Amino acid sequence: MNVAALAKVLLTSEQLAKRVALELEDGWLVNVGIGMPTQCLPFVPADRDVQFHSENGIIGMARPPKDLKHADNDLLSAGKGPVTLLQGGSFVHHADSFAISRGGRLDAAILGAYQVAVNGDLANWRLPKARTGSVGGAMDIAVGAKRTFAMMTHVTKDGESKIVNKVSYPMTAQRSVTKIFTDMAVVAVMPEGLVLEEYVEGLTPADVQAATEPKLIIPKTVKPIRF
Amino acid sequence: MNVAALAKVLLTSEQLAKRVALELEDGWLVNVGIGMPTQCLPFVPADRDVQFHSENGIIGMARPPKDLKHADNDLLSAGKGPVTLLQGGSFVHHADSFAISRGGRLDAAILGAYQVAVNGDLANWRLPKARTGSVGGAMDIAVGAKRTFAMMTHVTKDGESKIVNKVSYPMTAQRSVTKIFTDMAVVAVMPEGLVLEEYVEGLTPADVQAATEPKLIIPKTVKPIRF
Amino acid sequence: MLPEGLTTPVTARIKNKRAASPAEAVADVKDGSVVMVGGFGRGGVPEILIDALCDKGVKGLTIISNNTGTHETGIARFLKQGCVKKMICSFPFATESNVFRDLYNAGKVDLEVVPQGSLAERIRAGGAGLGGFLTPTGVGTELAQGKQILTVNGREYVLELPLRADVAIIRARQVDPRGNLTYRMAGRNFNPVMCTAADKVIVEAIEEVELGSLDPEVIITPGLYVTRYVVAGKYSSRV
Amino acid sequence: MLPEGLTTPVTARIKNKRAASPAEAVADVKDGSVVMVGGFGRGGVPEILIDALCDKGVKGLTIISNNTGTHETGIARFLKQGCVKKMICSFPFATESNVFRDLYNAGKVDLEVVPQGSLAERIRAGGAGLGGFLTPTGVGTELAQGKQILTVNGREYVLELPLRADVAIIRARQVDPRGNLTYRMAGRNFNPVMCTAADKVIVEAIEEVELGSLDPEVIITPGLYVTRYVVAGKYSSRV
Repeated sequence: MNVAALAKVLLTSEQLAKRVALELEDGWLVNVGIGMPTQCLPFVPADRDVQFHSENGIIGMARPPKDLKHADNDLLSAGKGPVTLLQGGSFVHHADSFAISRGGRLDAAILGAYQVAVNGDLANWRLPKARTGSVGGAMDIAVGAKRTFAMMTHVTKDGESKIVNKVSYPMTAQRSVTKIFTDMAVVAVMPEGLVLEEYVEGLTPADVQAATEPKLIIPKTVKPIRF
Repeated sequence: MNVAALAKVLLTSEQLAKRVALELEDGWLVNVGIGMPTQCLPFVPADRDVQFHSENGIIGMARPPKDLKHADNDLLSAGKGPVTLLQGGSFVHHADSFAISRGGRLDAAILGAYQVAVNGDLANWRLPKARTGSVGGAMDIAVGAKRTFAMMTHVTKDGESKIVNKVSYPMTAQRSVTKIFTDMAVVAVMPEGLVLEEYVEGLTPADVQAATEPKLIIPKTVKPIRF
Repeated sequence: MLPEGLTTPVTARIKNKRAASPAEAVADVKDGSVVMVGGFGRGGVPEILIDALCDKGVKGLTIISNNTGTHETGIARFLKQGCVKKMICSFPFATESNVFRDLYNAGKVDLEVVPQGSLAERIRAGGAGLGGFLTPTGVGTELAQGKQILTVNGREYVLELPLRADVAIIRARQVDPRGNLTYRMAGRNFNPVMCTAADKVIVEAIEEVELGSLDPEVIITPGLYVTRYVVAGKYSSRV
Repeated sequence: MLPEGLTTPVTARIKNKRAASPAEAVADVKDGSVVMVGGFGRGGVPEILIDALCDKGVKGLTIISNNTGTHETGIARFLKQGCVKKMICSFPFATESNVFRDLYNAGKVDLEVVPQGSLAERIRAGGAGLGGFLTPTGVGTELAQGKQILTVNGREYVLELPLRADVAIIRARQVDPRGNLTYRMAGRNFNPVMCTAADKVIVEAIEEVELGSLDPEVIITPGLYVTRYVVAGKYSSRV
């Protein structure tokens, strides 16, 4: 498939956000990382009670203020955008905020990624050529959440698979990713290997495999992505 | 001096509490241990602003309620007696309460003692013959306070010195006591040794030395205890 | 309360954490559980939940709590009913802890004594997902025996390990439907840290309030830690 | 507020912690100090005290703070004025951190990157008198290089050491004459833990209230940690 044709079938970042949001279950507490993950908030189905945790001590982070004149520097997301507080939410200081994530209280964390390996290793905090990077809360959150969802494009701009046999980018957290959501597929990280659960319409499971470095397990239950 | 004559000159526990209270300086935060130390509270001179910390998370612990019908199970001292809160006081949970003591924020702690050694070693938490004991917060407080004041009778019921060359009772905290207040004397624990600062009227410095196992340094400035 | 325009209302139905009775609240606590019990002396003790657990007749508990009960109340009730295999606490032998003293002297209950600050911090470490911490408390004492000693910047520290529990029973002042909690004066004590360190957190609160009626700034324990609660006012006036 | 009969009035004169001006508040901060600066992004940043320190012209600071400033404000002001020798932070290169990026690329400032949770916990450990703690964060990453790895119950942990500072500058909401503090929404962030871990704690509060007017249950930072304060309302409306 040529690049132009491929671009037409891949999920937009909004579609990807919708798909990830569908994965969040009623009653969950979820941390959303900076960037793409934040886009998931508005797409949680209205009948599900999902609370968002922001590393800067917000429990019950919600959508931006409807009137932006109410935006407040003391109520920003981790990505520094204005947000509101869900009724019944609360605030904690930074040490208590990270006690929540390291302590295993996050049902899920949604994080951007540069690379995810077959064993769940996550690389998302700095580019290999940079001298250093901005780690933020990624390491603490990936290591502590019950489920870590990686949310990313399937391949790099150069067409290289971001799902890899072994991460070559600097490590964020070992064996932490449980599911990978890309513009091409949903892939579960299982003890037996990577299981292709869903693929974008317009592609075949074989197309997804062709864009993916490690061998995928393709079960009979594999299906098109819905959102 | 015979026992009856001695009993007449020794400080009562109230007099001892008065003397220790005089040692507390304006602006200090002070932890008081269970038992005798609690008696110091009412004797702080009225013109000094001294705040008391209680290990159970009270900052600004004050005298018992004037009307005991207001006594409340949720406002008790470490020794479980009813207290009040000084205006401007606050409450913290137990981990934060001990962060205050270990973190060096207590200007002084007043603790009961079985034995204090020349080097400031403190034994106050269990008797040697007991299988175990009630340590409470003594170890954390003695190790963290800027100054640890031991408050005790000078000798045991059997007449043995509680100020010793080396503690034989189970250790509470090494090199922690900075000053010893007894019914007979005030003794500073200094790098050069134990310095007799004050002695009770009716005794001589030599009498105090006779009741004390280690050699005391007796400076020219030694004086009778006032309170 | 928050400034105008900064609150988003809840639209989804939220899970009901309120149990119908203390008996229902503790129904799934198993024999042999490790149970953290809030309170210090008589302050902030979850008496109603203790009673409910006793009535249920649970056995073989390991109890983590600062004290061992006051005469016949509090943890002494557990002890008297023979529910307890082991106590982990800082102050087992208060004058009023006669029930524990008798059982211990008769060899009928095990005991681990932990310095109070290390007890609180071990519970916090358990809740915070830490593998342990280095404390100056206890160095050179028998309570450091068998524990690793590490030297950092020339000072010796005891490596203390985290404590976690299967269940924590907690006494709070206010609770809202999320399980957000406030406490009452020194009744706060171990309760907030224990909420963070147990798989299941069961709360008795003096008062239940509506969602959104607690100022977000004054919530001490966020509801995410709370599994279920009962309202104590209905069952007892003990405060 | 407390129930009837449980408050004792203050009779002694209490020390005045209020500084006459931001300049006076920071007058004794020395060149070469380690300075913790509260705030996360633009929230809860002590802008007035940062400005006062810049105006004083202090040099050679080591700054501990989560970020490196927003365009020309916050810590970027320190950086631009050449006050900073080294940054210890978790997120140095936000889009809006252009001032830091340029200085770092020019080799004019040192940098230690610490995972955000470990940064907060190292500050807490510094305040709590601990010698360090074991965290699973960073195991197998370059941010654990040079740090001791300990295995506890079969799991690997990084030994992280405490952080302390000579001075912390803090942004609060309310302050009373004791220095008791409340915070404003997510402006809380690092401020309360930093209050515990510095020898000198200098606060700018939006509002000053009378002694006894803060409910003891809602005070987040007890005044014992606070050295002195200024009232921000008088100097700026930035919130």
